[in-house]
Amino acid sequence: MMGMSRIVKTITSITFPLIMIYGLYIIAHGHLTPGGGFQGGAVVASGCAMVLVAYGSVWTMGKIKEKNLSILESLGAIGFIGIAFFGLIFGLNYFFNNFLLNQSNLPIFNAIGVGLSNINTAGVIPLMNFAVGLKVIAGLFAIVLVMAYGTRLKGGKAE
Amino acid sequence: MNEILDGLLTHSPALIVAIPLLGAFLTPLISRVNDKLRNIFVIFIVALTGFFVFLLANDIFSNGSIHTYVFGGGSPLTDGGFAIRILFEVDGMNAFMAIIASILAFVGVIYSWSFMKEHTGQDKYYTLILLMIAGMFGMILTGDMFNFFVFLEITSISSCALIAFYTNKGKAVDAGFKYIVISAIGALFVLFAIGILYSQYNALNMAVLANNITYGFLDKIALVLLIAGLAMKAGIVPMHMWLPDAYGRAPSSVTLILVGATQASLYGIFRMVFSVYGKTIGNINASAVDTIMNVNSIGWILILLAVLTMLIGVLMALKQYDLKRLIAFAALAEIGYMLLGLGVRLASKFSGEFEVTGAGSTTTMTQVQFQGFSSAALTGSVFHIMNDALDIGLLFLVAGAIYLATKETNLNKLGGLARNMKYTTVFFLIGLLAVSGMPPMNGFASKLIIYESAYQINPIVGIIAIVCSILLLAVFVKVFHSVFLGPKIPRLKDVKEVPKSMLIAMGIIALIIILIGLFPNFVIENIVQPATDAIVNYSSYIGGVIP
Amino acid sequence: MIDFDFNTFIKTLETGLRDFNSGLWNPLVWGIAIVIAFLIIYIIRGFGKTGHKEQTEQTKVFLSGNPELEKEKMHVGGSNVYWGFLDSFKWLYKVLDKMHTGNVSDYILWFVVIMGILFIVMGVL
Amino acid sequence: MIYNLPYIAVVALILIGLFAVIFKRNLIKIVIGITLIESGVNLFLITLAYRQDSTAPIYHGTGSGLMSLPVPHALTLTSIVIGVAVLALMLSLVVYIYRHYGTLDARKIGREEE
Repeated sequence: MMGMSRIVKTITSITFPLIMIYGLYIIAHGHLTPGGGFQGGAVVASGCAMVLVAYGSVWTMGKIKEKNLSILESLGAIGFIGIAFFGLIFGLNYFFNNFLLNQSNLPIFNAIGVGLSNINTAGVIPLMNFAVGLKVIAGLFAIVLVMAYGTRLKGGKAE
Repeated sequence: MNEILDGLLTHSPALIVAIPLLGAFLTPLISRVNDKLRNIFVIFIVALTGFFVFLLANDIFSNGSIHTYVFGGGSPLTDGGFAIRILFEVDGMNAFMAIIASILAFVGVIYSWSFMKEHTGQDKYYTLILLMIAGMFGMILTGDMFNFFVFLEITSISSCALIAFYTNKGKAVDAGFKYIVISAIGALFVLFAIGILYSQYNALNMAVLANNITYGFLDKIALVLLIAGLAMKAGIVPMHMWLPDAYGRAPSSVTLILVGATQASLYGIFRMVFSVYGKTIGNINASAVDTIMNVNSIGWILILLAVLTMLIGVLMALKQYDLKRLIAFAALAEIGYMLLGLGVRLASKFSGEFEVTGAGSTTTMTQVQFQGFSSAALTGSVFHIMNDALDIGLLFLVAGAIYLATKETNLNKLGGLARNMKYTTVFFLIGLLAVSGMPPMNGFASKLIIYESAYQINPIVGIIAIVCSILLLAVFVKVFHSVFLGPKIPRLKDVKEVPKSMLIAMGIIALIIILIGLFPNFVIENIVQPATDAIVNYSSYIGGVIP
Repeated sequence: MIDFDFNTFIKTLETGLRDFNSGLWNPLVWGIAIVIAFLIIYIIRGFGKTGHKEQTEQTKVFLSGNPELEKEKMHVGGSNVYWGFLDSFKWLYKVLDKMHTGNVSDYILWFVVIMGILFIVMGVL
Repeated sequence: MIYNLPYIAVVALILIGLFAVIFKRNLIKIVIGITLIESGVNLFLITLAYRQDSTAPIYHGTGSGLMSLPVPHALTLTSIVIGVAVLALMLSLVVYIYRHYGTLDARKIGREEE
């Protein structure tokens, strides 16, 4: 897939940061408002997909390798499972235990629901949202990138 | 030391799923370091999972307890009896299935070491294998309907990607596509049924559902959707056509674990029928008279499907000339035996006049009961799940070994391998005897119970079961003759025995087969009978969550 | 731990005592019987005469007077083993082959058919 | 009648999806059929959550009163995520199939003798 015209590329460059911010906002506020890791991640990944369409898969593949994306994806998943394991390890609790809630060691995390603008109000849930968001961004973008790169046109014929 | 063990035991239901999941995501990172390290890591992860499975199973089978693990801690029920949390509920049947799954997973990973040595993309292969194992354990251990669906999908997505692992072969990709279409639709209908149940009882927890279920009109629809969707995933005729494609085209180590995944779907049917709908189907109070007709007709339909599964599986296997496809059809026939036990159990419910000895006086009253032989049928069926997984698994491993040694699975082009591959020949012989129900192998022990109980409900069904077993023997004698016997084919003169890790993997399964075959009663009394009692006893399953 | 009692360990699947009055099955007895059978076969085999002359009529393959083929061509391939069975059940295999179209749409069609049958049997429709 | 409309839509979506899967030859259309079934099931779950005159279940910023049930929303979300994974897998397999056989006709793939 080759890149598109200059108009498209310019508009993409302007809107790409806005989409990023919006997606990250949805990830960060997942526990307070509708949304969360997957939805925000999907928004960010669609922004990345827009860059892919505008600049072409060959250019994008030159900028970011699919291998690095899968490492990021693994890191996101490990973060999620790791937080779940921490719930098991700290304080003899249970798997997936919200161990940051109602405790005194890390006081910034222990309150619940004290306002719409505070994102540290649900224990581990925002952290899990970040992990899921990382995984979804990397995973979805890797899928789109690999598919676009694998089916790119070469001399008018699918390779 | 004991405290640590107790702590691990408490958390083992979650750890059994969580450890392979963590391992799956760590594998791509570790494989950047070293291939050998990654293989050792994967084997270690699976062995650790197996350790937790045996820890849990040992406790359950020796104490007869039910382990309930609530994710996030706390009580599964709110004050109003409203079920909110995801939980794993492990009784005898779950533990039994988990033992089978852990054996298959362990052997499959050991086998992969040499079998996959020359392929690229091994880090993805191991990641998917571990994901598939995690999904399989999740399906087996979960006590939550929606969680069951999620793990069903995890298993089918990862196994589909593994079936299409040989992407340079068109047929493998085709088989993978068929499998994902089948499993997506089957799982969606299961989800639809879960939605119907949720709409009525406001609960996703299996035990809470089982406590509240009334068997109304919508419940019947949900039961049909559950049975049909899971039966398609389990490969029951006539929804079996994906099975030979998928089993035949996948790498052998994957097929071994895929057998476990298929049986997890079969376990799903058992769990739905006997636990979630236990108050209707397992009920033997006088109030259950109205539903006998309905239960019997499901039972007879299942018997019919089972007989068809056996017959078509065996007849098609007789005709195949591709080794793995042939074994896949034989696996299909074996699934029929397990379904037969389930069908016999359901079809044998009846009501009649019984003399009840009360306090000092004997009165005659109408009661609902299961025929005596039906519990034996269920025992045989559950026992056969284990035997089938081992037998068919061993045969697939041998087929993979033959493929690795000769790069050929076509029976017409093979011959005389017994001279060069002695151990493989012995393992195939063991698998052959076991799968066709020859004494003294394990297949005979379970099949004998199924024959006898099926004969009790209808002689024709029992006879067909025996004939199918004989035909299975014929099928594998043909394979043995055309692959291992005969003169050396010139092209295969320099064939070597397969590497050690594959021999070890096959040896483990062969050893278990012989041990079970020699001491079937030990296995039945200590593992199979508790599992059968657990699945029949729906009230104790409910009691695991609702005190 | 699981109770280990040697008697229950040895006592095997005695179906005659279980739920049906039909026979007894003991794998250990069976195994001993197999070993004895092999011993008898081995003894009988020992009676055979060992003295024969190589490269004479005595070691030649006799195929009803037909000339002997090469060793490689004598092997019966997998497709030919049950030729008679397959040929006499041709009508059945025609039906079975028609069923297995290898087409994913037909798989789903069978699923819908089975679902319909189950609906009818359950009395929903 | 008007309250049953979502359920009628659910059944219609599932039936259309099944029709596409069973009677269409093109693999892409089969994939579309599966996603139609999936959206039917998702619509069913979402419909279950709705109570009359209820608002969205957000922790802050809503008045007191009836909220719709959040559990089916979570279920639907999970189901959508799974659906995305299945869709991606199916499409990449379709890409491979097209590369091998040069066709997307379901009746012409996987037929070659090995």
